[in-house]
Amino acid sequence: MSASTSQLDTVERAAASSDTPQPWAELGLGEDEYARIREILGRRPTSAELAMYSVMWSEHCSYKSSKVHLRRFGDLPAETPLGKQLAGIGENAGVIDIGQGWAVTFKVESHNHPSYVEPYQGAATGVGGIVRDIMAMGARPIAVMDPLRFGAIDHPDTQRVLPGIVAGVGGYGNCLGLPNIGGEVVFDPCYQGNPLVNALCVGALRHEDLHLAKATGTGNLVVLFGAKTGGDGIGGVSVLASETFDDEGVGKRPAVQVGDPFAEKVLIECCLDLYAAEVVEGIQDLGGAGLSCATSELASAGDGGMRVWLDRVPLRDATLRPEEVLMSESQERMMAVVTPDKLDEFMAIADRWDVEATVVGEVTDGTNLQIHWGDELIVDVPPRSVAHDGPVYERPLERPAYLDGLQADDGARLARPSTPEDLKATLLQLLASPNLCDKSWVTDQYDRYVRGNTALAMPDDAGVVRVDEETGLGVALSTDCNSRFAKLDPYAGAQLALAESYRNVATAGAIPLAVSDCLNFGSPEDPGVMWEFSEAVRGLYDGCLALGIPVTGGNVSFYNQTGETAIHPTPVVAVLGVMDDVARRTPSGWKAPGQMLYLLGRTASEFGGSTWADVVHGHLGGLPPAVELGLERELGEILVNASRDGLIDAAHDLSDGGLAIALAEGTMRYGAGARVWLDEVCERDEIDVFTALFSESAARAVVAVPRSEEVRFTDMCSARGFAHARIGVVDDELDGIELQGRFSVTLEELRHAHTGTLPAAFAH
Amino acid sequence: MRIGVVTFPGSLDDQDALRAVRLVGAEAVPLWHGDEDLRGVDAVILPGGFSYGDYLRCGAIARFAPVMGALVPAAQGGLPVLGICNGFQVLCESHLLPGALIRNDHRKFVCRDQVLRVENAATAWTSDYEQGQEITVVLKNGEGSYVADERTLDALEAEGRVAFRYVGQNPNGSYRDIAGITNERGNVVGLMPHPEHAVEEGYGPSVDGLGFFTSVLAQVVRA
Amino acid sequence: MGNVVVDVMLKPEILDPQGQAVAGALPRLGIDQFIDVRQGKRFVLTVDGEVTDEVLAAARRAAETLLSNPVIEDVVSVRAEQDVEAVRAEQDVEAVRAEQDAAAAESAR
Amino acid sequence: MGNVVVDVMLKPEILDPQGQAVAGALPRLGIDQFIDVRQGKRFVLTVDGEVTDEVLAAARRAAETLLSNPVIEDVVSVRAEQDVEAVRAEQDVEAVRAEQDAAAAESAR
Ligand SMILES: Nc1ncnc2c1ncn2[C@@H]1O[C@H](COP(=O)(O)OP(=O)(O)O)[C@@H](O)[C@H]1O
Ligand SMILES: [Mg+2]
Repeated sequence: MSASTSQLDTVERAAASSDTPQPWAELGLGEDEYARIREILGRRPTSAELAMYSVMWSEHCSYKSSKVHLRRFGDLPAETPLGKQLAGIGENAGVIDIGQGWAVTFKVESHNHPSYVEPYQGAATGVGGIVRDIMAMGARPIAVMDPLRFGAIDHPDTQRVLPGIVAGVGGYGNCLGLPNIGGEVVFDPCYQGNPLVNALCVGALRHEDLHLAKATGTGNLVVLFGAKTGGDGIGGVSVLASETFDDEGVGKRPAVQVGDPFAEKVLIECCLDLYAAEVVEGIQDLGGAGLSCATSELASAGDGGMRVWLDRVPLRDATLRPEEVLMSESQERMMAVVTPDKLDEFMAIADRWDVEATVVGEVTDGTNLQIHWGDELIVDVPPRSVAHDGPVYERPLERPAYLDGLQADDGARLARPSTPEDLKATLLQLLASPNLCDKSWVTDQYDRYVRGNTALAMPDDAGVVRVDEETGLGVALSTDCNSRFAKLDPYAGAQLALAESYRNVATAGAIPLAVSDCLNFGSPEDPGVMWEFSEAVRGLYDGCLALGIPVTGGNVSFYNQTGETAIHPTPVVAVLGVMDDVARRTPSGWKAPGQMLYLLGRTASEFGGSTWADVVHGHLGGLPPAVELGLERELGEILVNASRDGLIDAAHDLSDGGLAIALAEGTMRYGAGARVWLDEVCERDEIDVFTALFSESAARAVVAVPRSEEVRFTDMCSARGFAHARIGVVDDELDGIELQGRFSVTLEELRHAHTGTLPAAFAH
Repeated sequence: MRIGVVTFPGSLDDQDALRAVRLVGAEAVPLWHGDEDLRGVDAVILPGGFSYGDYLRCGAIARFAPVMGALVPAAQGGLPVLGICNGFQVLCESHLLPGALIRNDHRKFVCRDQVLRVENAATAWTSDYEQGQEITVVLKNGEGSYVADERTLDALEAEGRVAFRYVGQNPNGSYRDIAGITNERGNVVGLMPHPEHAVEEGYGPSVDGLGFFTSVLAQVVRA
Repeated sequence: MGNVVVDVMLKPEILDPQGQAVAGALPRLGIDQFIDVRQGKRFVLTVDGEVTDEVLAAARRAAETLLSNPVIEDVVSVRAEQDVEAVRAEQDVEAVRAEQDAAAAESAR
Repeated sequence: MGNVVVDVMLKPEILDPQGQAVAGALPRLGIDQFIDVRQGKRFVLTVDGEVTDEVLAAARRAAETLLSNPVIEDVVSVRAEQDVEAVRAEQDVEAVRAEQDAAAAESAR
């Protein structure tokens, strides 16, 4: 190895030079944290150890501000409506049983900041990272989703980042051969300078293929495989190098990681062949904090120690220092624990896929993680202290003072449309608004068909993919969050996100089973933000308890703010559901003439945080719609049972924009028109037509019922005492929607309003 | 009846092509890019995907894979070969078909349900369609714009070798709305859209793609 | 270590959407001098040693077989980087001319 | 009409999957001299007139803002095509040298 050992900060040297000043503050460590490291080690850390602790104890890796709150999720019953979780929070991703010997694993993660700096690569590597998490559970990744948030549609920042982010999500996922089955595109000025790029991956596995990230078995080998290690994403540790490096060398280290989806595709196939050959004891992906994280987590979760020969790591850039090799976030790498007798077979499989694999360490019977560089020992630490026993903070919380004023400003004064013409104009205005408009300019850049198992994707309510080709067993997924609701009330906002996602999955006909989340917030050092965070977690916890589904994993992204201003709290919630046969899934639009449209649920005048208030009046205030999870659960059961028993042919949940938007989308989906009457509903719920059309009350859906099943369907609703009202009939002779006694709107008018917005904003 | 599907590193729709072959009752035979061996199959499909990442030009590197050493002479000798999307690009790079595929004129990847007109229902892969029949299959690619010089285009038209044309708006800037072409003999066919994504009720826009696979079945049985 | 530079451009008669997109975007940045833009590829091939004639011949073979598709592309040039470097240092036409003169004077000595 | 050539390459420390793919494929063609390949972009900007200093300045501005992404790429050079042409005609190092000598002799006259 070319490294001149004279400059190396070895364990021996650290022990002998306790007073040497170290750049802990520049590395983001607090004084007490540095002191704690010294106490753990009984000496000062070496540069490499300092680098490791600093990144593993960072907010991103250690969850030090969120841990006390997230612990709640661990108190939820570790059971889904179908049975025990096979792996939960704390693993790379949660794993749940979906029956017939199959399991699925899914998780959402954020890649917000990198995507702001370099939109294409930031988004691409965001997809790459979450896919490796899923692979690390022993699963084959089967689909991805991408909840995205941007600033105002016409803001220059949005113009800069959106095309790159969308191209990056597509560029990586398409090349990986993973269908993109859904996501979100939301615009709000609060995300200017801080777009959110969340990425979800779902994978499928047989129960016996479950793999965990732990290094056990003394003498077992630690194999690094995949791409070579370069200087990617190690900007932060350059302060360490600056002691030993000339400034030029340091400046050359890129903070941006570039993804190679082809390398990852090959890595996926290679991993699956390795699992099938049963040559892997433990496996871990390399993501944030690279080798530091992978080695310490594997060792920490195991029962012994680990020895690593860092200088054996294949490098793309020979000038990297050991600390940098430890810290590098080069993409498309995995680490496996392999028994010596299976190494040859392991290597042969890697070779077949042209994947470079190198033994870089071994499991020992010691207690420490020991990392060598040539003949020198440069890291000697208890792995738990790095990976799992990081600092935990109880950050101060304070309900923001502005909230009372915000909630009091309930929008009652906002002028409401009353004439038929105004109602129609409002409908078209909302349909064309950036958050409700057709998203196909984005989603057409994603392959939704690859692998041939996609049963539903955009623009339907949930993505649905087949898992088992023999039986049609499959899963449905949706991600949702209305951050305007969360801004008004983070507790209710998180529950509304959960409720919407749950409802979307049930609308497709799947039984909701489990939750993953991505909690995007401002700075945890701001007590107001921290309060929002704790409220959102509390809301999610209570919500999951009420719905009887566990949180199986997720991700926290803090520091999403520009200057002092934080984004709206954005707890993105993903719900996964299961279907015995996805061929039975319920689409979100109607086709068959004569089918009756039913509105399920009751409507109240709820316009706090609504799309109408936003689009028409630029107003945010009041309280979000009331959440009643008991009702959501009943609605879910009705939708799932009706789908299973063939009582409905289409279903669309009601959310942003209310009934008016659901009717318009259901009509535009296949072009079959609908005749609609709302007088009975207005009378029953004591509301006006405007409220019936645009209120955003929760726990509602509209369904299309074949005439022959009408009695059975209404009996089912009545038996449960669930509000249902016949509001229309599908009529394919009719052009668009006729709202009786009010207005008619043609398909062309609807489509024109709906489809023009994104192309006008981005197609140049 | 054995139909082979080649897997290159980075192939994505190989499983889908194998499934389509099974659905029409043929034996699906996986072929490996590194083997100079066609395992005695009666027809070969080069599937969609991003072989070798498609980094240089789509299909450019796959063209030099060992399996192509066996495939090219076999195709020249009359073996039915279908190139779908990336497979079409490989066929053009290998000069089994004329022309080339370049970046879409709008410079974006596009995935959508696409109507095609079958312009030549006499090839090994289209005989189960009617001349002029319109079918709906899946289009998904970033570099699907078919280009060739005028002389080649005129020759293709004159010889009836334009096998498929896009109906409605041209999705990618392909010259003369060309979606797929065939060689003189009609055994080698390449197209950008994906018939293998339209073979099962519920998992694609239609089942219009089945005709490709039933056609070749009939062809080989006849032969 | 030496480098060979291979330049490949789309044939003039082939549509170049990327170049067109650049051409369309430049005026929006207030750069309106350019009436056309074409985008091509530049490869830098590195050898562990000098750029000999054999190396250049190998690069030319790579350029013709793999790096370009003759149906749509032209290999514009294949040359040793040092020759490119001679030009690269220059920042504009004037400077290049001056340098050439100087070089000429030098080699005439 | 005049052309300006802008060469853009990924920064050396940034992963270049495209170049790697080429590097991996060359040996399969029996071309095994090259230990590394990097792939970049080459833009040809056309002006309706001469390549003046202002045109070069505009091209340089285009290169820095639109044609390259400074986070991951370097603008390797921006120059008038005639200067490139001077080199392009050459097919190998020897020929370039001879030409340079000739040019030198010429300009020394
Ligand atoms: N970024 C995205 N990626 C993939 N699909 C998306 C994206 N944004 C929106 N979609 C899809 O477009 C459709 C409409 O989105 P949205 O209106 O947010 O749905 P909903 O209100 O039912 O949650 C859904 O099918 C959704 O999954
Ligand atoms: Mg929905």
